[in-house]
Amino acid sequence: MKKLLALVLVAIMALSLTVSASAAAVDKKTVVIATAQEPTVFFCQDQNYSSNQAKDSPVLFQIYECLLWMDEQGVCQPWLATGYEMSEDGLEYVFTLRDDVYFHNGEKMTAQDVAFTYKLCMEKNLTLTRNLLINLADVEVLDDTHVKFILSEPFAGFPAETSARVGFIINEKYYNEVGSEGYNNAPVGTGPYTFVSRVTGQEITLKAFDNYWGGKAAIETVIIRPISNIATQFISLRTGDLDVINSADVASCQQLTARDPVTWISVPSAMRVHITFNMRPGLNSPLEDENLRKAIVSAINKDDIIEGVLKGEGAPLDMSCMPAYTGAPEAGTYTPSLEYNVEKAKEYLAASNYDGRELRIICQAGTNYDKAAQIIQGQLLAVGIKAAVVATDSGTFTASSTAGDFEMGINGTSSSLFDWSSCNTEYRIQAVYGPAYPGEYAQILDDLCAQANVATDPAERKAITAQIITIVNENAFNAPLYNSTSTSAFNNELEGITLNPNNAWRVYNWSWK
Amino acid sequence: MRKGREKKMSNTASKKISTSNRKGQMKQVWFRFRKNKLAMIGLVVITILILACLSASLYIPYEKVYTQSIRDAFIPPFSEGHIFGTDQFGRDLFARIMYGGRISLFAGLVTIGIAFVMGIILGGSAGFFGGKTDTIIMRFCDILMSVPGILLSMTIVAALGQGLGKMLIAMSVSLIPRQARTVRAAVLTLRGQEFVEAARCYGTRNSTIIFRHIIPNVMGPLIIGVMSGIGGQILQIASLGFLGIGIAPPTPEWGTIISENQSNILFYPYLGLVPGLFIMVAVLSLNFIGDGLRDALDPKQKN
Amino acid sequence: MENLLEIKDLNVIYKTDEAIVHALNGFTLSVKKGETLGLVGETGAGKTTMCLSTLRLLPDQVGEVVSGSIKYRNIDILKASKKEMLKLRGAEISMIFQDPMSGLNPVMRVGDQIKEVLNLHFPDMSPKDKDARVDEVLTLVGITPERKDQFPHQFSGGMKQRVVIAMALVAEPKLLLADEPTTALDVTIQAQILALMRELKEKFDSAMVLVTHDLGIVAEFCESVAVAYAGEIVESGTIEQVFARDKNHPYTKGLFNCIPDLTSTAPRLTPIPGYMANPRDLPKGCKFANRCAHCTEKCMAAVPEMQEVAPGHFIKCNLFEKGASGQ
Amino acid sequence: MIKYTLRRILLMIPVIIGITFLVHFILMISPGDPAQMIVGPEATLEDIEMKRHELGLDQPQVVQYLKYMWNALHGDFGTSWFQSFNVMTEFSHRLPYTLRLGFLAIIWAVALGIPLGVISAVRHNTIVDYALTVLSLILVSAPAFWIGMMYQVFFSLNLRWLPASGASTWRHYILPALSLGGGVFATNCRTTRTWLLDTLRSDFVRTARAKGNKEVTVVFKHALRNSLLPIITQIGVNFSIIMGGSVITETVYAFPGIGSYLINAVKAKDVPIVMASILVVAVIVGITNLVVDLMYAVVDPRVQLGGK
Repeated sequence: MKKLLALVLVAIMALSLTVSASAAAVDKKTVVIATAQEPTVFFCQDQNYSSNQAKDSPVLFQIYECLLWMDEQGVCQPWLATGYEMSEDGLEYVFTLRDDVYFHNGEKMTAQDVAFTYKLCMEKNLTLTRNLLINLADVEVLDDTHVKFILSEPFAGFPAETSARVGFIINEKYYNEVGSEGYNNAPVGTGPYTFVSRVTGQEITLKAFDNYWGGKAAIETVIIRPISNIATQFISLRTGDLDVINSADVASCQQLTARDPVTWISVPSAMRVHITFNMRPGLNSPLEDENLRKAIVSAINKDDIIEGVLKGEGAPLDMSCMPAYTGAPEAGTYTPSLEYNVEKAKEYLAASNYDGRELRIICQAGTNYDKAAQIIQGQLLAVGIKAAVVATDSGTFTASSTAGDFEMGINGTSSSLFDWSSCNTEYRIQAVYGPAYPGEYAQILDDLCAQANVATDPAERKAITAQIITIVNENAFNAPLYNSTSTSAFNNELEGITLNPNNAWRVYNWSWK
Repeated sequence: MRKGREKKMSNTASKKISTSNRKGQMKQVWFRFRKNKLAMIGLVVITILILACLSASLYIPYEKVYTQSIRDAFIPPFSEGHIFGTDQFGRDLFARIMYGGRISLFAGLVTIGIAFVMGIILGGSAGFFGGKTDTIIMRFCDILMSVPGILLSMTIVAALGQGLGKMLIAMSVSLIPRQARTVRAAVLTLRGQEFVEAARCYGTRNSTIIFRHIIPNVMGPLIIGVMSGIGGQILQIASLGFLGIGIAPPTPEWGTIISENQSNILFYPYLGLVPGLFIMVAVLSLNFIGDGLRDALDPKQKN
Repeated sequence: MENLLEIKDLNVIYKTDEAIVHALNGFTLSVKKGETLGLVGETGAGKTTMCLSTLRLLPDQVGEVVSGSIKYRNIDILKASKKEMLKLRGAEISMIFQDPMSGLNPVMRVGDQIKEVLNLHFPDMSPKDKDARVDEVLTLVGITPERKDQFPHQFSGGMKQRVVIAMALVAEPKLLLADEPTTALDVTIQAQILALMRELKEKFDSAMVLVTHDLGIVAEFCESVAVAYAGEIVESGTIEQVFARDKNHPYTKGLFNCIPDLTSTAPRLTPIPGYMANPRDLPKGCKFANRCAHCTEKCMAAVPEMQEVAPGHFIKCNLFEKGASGQ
Repeated sequence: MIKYTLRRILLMIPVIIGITFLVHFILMISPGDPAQMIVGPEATLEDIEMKRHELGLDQPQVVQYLKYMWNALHGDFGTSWFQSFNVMTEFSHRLPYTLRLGFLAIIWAVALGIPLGVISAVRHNTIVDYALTVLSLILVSAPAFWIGMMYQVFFSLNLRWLPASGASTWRHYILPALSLGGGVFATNCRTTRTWLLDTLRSDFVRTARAKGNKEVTVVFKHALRNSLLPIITQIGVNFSIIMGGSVITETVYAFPGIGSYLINAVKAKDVPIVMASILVVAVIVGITNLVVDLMYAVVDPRVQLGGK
């Protein structure tokens, strides 16, 4: 009897295996997008729901909209606002809004909603306000279609702030009904897609918003699925279970063959990767020795790192800032960081008092920085500098970088504003652990950064930033590496897929061939 | 005449029998073990593997494990200079697997060693002394066994941070209760037997009873447990490596090699196949040996 | 009275990893209908192997019948089909094993184990009759029927052996092979069990082969006796002929010397010197040669012929050759 | 029976308290300050302090533990530190997936493992036996994630039979269940073979044959029935192996169970999630062990419950 049962079961298993499933027929109405981490937070105005740019933007940019939209080149284009004027003293900006915009719950968007959004953020999300709403003092409603932003000090990069995730316009009436948690669980925005449901760990479903002001979206349903395993992502893409992979792994993209129904694009992102040296006074870290730093910088072959980590898709940087950032110094107005030169590196090393001990390179395990650290370890070994890669989880990485128990740290910093302001934070005297640069340079850099923030005339701002970069590069205070890319792999039946430097994309522009 | 001959013959026979018996007993086990073809294959393969890994520094210079040349990344196996090809940073896969083997096998042995020793101490004392000590130790083992081993070691590694030493502790923690349980069960059955009562009668101290009488008899099931245990440990290190909390890169270890190249395995299957095969072959031969030993040491199994 | 069971010149070997063991070497034996035959011999003489071969239950891949024949009534056991054997076992021939402790299935109720025999061999019997039959046979062996729903571990050794006997006899077999049924029991229980078996034998008029190494039991319960040594029968005949002790095979004589005799004044029993022949490499001639006081060249050379010293009394020893003096 | 079950459940409570305290202790003594991690690098000292207070991290470890367990008793597993949603709602979504996958894996592993174990025991030392031995040892020796990947590449990429990830239709369950149940199938097969071989040699099996039973009845009704005890223990142990294995299989197949959820939480040291998962897993494993013990009495009359 038991043997009979076993045979029957084997037959069923075999039968179910042979059920041939042709690649899921391309359903013209839906697009399935895979992301490495599951988007879980959809309300940026409240500190408790501290949304993270990379993780949550796939959903945020479909259901919400800002006053301005940052295009591929990092230039802000009109979105919910048709335009803006800046006062002479640079302290006031008046935005004119569209008047045909409706929220998902049917309410009409007015200037009152815009003012409420920013005021709520300044009140409830201090961290994001400090980083993304620099110098913003107050917001005034002039009339239904005009709103005035008042700054405490002039800040050239302000317009870009309205395109960041802080600037997603929320509906005041709905917020007063449901509060932060309610808004997060069932968000209401003005975007082309409405939030339908989130099945934890499995998929998030968005539906096209019928009376979207720009006309109903071409693709009816958007499904976002979290798949952390890179191999699984690409298998599902090639079998047709997936249509798009958000921030796809470059190495795998390059292996895709013509036979696969898949293509991929890669756009320079706002992310710049560099090595920070630990020179904090009082920790007598070996990197206080300038020659050792110079030896390290000139021992690093950026092209090899880009080839190893991004398969050649990134661009080397000779300063710890992106040339395309607003306010970044023009080429030639600053001294670039030291070139890759093994002999020079050995000379600097000989001149330094390096005692041969192992320098710790900390980075986050399993990321591209982990790969870069391993390549750099090899390159430093070739010159005679011994280094050990300490790859840890994100928590320990933050803890050790704050506590200062590291010699070198590799990390990438991005800028949602695509503006010099994000580079500023590196050279300011940190609130948490005080000055990061030796001697009087800490104060000089701090002052220069303060000036850069307030300078309204772009040319004047570029001159200040050029000065900062020259000081940093001449003293080799850090080792700029490369500008990373944001990539996306997708079914070649899809068209209209574009990425902006912050890897934000809008399904609204996509359509099936 | 006959009586005399008979007595002499009987006591020489008995002496001959006893000595040959102990040697015979080991020879008997080896004889039955040798008969099991699979177990022999396992023994041969694992010895070759261990020797190859340990002597790796003789035929592969240590730097080859770390030297990178980004240009020749992903060279297919059996190309000149690289028997198993190269990984994503152009490092020679053969060197990494040979040196990696040291850590995988070494870690497997060490964790089993710790668990073996702790198992004997905890299990032995729990089984032998009984009463309060028994309940305390056993309840402690219940607690450790109430959650699957890998969850426990995963939490410990993630909490204490990565590092070979910490990982060895984390992995042996989930193994100690199992070994302690086996030892305790064996000790309980033996404690009741006459030869232990007899030993106690002529005043042997408890510790000698445990170590000279009970432990040798417990060796059988323990050794079987150890053999298959090592296999399990190698798998666990590899799994922790796959989950990203194993041995920190760039140190080579079989499991981490697979998880490092996880995204490339799709297009360069050899990066997943070769280390996977090494893990499987090592664990397979250990299981064969464990199987063979179980049949050899447990006479009842004779067909 | 024709023979119920005829075993002629049976050779059986066990193929173990180390070597080949010759369990039966030219084993000849016959049992008449309703006869109680005692089969005597040391351990390893092949008694159990004989029983297993008769039921064709030798362990597969290990036990093998090399030559010889076993005939039960008109069925040739060695050539019978599987189906025929299934009908035979338990109904025509049934067996009682030595160790009552492990003879019963520990997880099945005692009643069910007995009823299983009925289910197998009397499918058309109604369940009610079957239960009645089980109760009847249980009372017969001295167990109250209420206990039939209990499990083996709730019975003592003696009681378990009674259950095994009930199981063997419930289908009223024609031939009962009892392999040392009372060895594992103490003497008082032994007598009850044997008395019970004799009573049941008469009741069902079944033949019985009682395998034992206790000559006392044979003398008291059996009609005829066969003495086995190293896989063959060295002497067989009626109780009176063999126990008269005037003509016996040297081995039988040695066995008799081992029994304490109330009348004799000898201070010590005289054991048979030496050891049983090693079944792995048996001597060419008479297997008892190395222990026999009257051993001659002839004995060593070839296996002696079976001699009929009296009608029905056979002895396989050269001493009793026609014209030989017999000691 | 009921008295015994109640006693066992009461016995489970100290075990669960023990394991949760152990895990909480380990997580708390680990380096790195959770509050700092949550608030992120740009935060100021007051932000960190405010967060520490909010999460109650400034209280001693034991007090935090007791508070956590007290809330857990009332069904409030707290909110996840990094993803700020209620752990309980997350678990109620994810747990069914893990249990379904676990049961599916165990069912096919048992349904195939035991019969094949019987076959390899009955046909002892033949090619069938060797083949099954080698197959089951390979399944036990190969790392689960490696096998999972191989299935993915072979079944979904090359043959396009089955989807490689997700859990929306029943076909999504096949590959994860196959790779999760592989090791368990092998151990079932091995245990059944070893114990059945043992029972086939015992006397009552010979008695069963002597009664005239057909070989099939002898093997299944008598021999197998008697070796059910160790086989059931093995199934009980299997369940905790499956819970462990689900962490890996769910990561490979992006399966939305508590396994993949737990590994991310452990890496990010999201204490509420890790504590909740350990608690849930400990309860499940505890219950399965209890069920296995209760089945002992059903299977083997010699086992008296309470005499444990």
